[in-house]
Amino acid sequence: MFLERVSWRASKRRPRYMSDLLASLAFRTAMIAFVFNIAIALYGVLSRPSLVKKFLCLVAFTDSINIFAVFIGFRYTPGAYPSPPILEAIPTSPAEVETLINTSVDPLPQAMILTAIVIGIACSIFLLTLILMYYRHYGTTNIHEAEEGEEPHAEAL
Amino acid sequence: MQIDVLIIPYVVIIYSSLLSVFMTYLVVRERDLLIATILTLTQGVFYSLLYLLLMAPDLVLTYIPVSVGVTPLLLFLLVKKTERFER
Amino acid sequence: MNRKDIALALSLSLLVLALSLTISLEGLGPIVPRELRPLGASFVQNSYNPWNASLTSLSLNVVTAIVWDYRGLDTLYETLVLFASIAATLVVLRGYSELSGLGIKGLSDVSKSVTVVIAPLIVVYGIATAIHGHLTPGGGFQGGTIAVVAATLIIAVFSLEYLYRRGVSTSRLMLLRILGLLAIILTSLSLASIGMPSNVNAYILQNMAKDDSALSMPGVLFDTPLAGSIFLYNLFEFIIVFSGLTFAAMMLVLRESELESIKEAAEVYE
Amino acid sequence: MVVNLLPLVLGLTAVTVGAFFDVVSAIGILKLPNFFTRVHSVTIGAIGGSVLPLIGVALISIALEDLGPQRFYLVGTSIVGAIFILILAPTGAHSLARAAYTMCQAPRKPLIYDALENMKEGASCR
Repeated sequence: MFLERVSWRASKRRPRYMSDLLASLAFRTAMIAFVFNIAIALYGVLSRPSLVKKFLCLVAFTDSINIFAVFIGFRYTPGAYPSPPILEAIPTSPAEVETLINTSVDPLPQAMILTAIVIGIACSIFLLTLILMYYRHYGTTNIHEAEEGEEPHAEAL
Repeated sequence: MQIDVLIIPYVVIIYSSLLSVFMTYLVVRERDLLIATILTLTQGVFYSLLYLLLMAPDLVLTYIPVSVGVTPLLLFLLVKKTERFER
Repeated sequence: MNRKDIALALSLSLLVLALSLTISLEGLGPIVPRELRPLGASFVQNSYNPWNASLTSLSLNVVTAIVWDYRGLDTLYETLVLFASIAATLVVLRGYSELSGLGIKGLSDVSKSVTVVIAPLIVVYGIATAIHGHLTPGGGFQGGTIAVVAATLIIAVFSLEYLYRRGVSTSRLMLLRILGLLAIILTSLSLASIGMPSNVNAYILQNMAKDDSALSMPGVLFDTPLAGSIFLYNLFEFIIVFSGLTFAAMMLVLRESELESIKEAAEVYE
Repeated sequence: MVVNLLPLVLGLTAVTVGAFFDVVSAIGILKLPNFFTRVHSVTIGAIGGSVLPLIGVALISIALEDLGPQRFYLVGTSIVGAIFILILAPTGAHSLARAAYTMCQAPRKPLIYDALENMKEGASCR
């Protein structure tokens, strides 16, 4: 029943190929899955006491948002699968560039997410060293224990 | 209705997105931080499969070394230097 | 489960509900459209288009063209963020620059001999990905991270001591990073600095010739598109990423007990 | 459609034999008693179950002449991937087993002959 409704909304008539129907189902499943990924990872960041676990969930959160942004740039071409935004051979006429426009996906979100991944790994390395210094200072990575705890180690590195 | 070759990428998109949700749930739930790091790595594998199917080969080439190589390695070192189990 | 957890769960479920509603009603426009958006279409059209010489960058890979030509300033600052984060790592860990006598044996002979075969292949693949970035999928950052995997493999299978004996020390990697960043900045300024004395219009971060400025980077080498400054930027970005991430891995791989002993030795020396 | 029959049959045979190895490896992971024997079974799955099918894919793509010169890229990629897996999978299994042995993380109960017993790294366990 769900399948019927989705396909009817997509094309107003019964689709001829199985792939048309599966495409709309796949796009909706993937979107809902990414939203749930974002929510679960955010729950981990907010609720878990261990700093390393917070870091792991932050990595998952960043990756989910990145893949969601790339997914917005994806494209549905009926009857064929879209191609990456890369010319396969050196074009000899302007018409060959026009054929790429008909089949390729949107390159702009990919370029921006490439930048985001680089900045993400840069921030990850800095956060890792901060967690390491926190452990050397307090002797634990659990934030609740560090709040209750006694004096920090005097001879911390 | 005809079944054609094009259903394969869409089936893989559904499969790997659902499994990535399961992996995120396991990462949040796992108490052993070493195993949680390995689960994050598995989630990275599913995400790189999704990047490949979303037609972003540049991002696949970036994401595989970052999420399967560099970040888990640094996290292993961090877990080894701090504590392994979360309380 | 206390009151805080319940409030957190409720707010997150509300977030999921709001995002799902926005998506299912398609309030953001169609999420997976059938047509290319106009901005993306113009990038695809102009990336390799010698018939429209004032907007092209002569790169077959559209993503690389956007990253290093159309949004080049963005990527320059991204490189600066990576540089700054590694520098901050050095500051926070209070750099132990040169180390000696780290008695790590490494893994078994089988792993060592296989690593000798595999690691150069990984580095070669990384360099090929970097310098082919304008023709095939790839680019400077991709190649750099692939090569970093080889460096971490050598650290794990041999030891840090082996890497030091081969001449890869943290201070040299630091120097390499600074030289790479300097080369990127010089490349971005080069056409403007050529144009200024000869009184020709040229812009900072310019790649190909524009309508009002005749200067351009080398575009074609023996029938192969070179994409001008994109090739150079990819090469220097490879150097920066490789040296920076290897530096971070080398800083984090030191053992805590050895750091303690080094610190004690430094106190005695003082 | 132009098809060379001999490489096609050989390639399909290789893929089928690879699937058989995969099934054997999966049964081994479920049924074998020990960590070290399970590592052995995983390595059987990696070598027989991915190197043989990759060589089979190379042979099949030689056979399909309709693909044009594009098929030689496929052949090269498959064979290079097969060689990499052939080198790396046994090394990974070796490192895993050796680490589990020296760190005393796996029980050594059904062990008949222990070659590492007299070495320094293996002696400290228990």
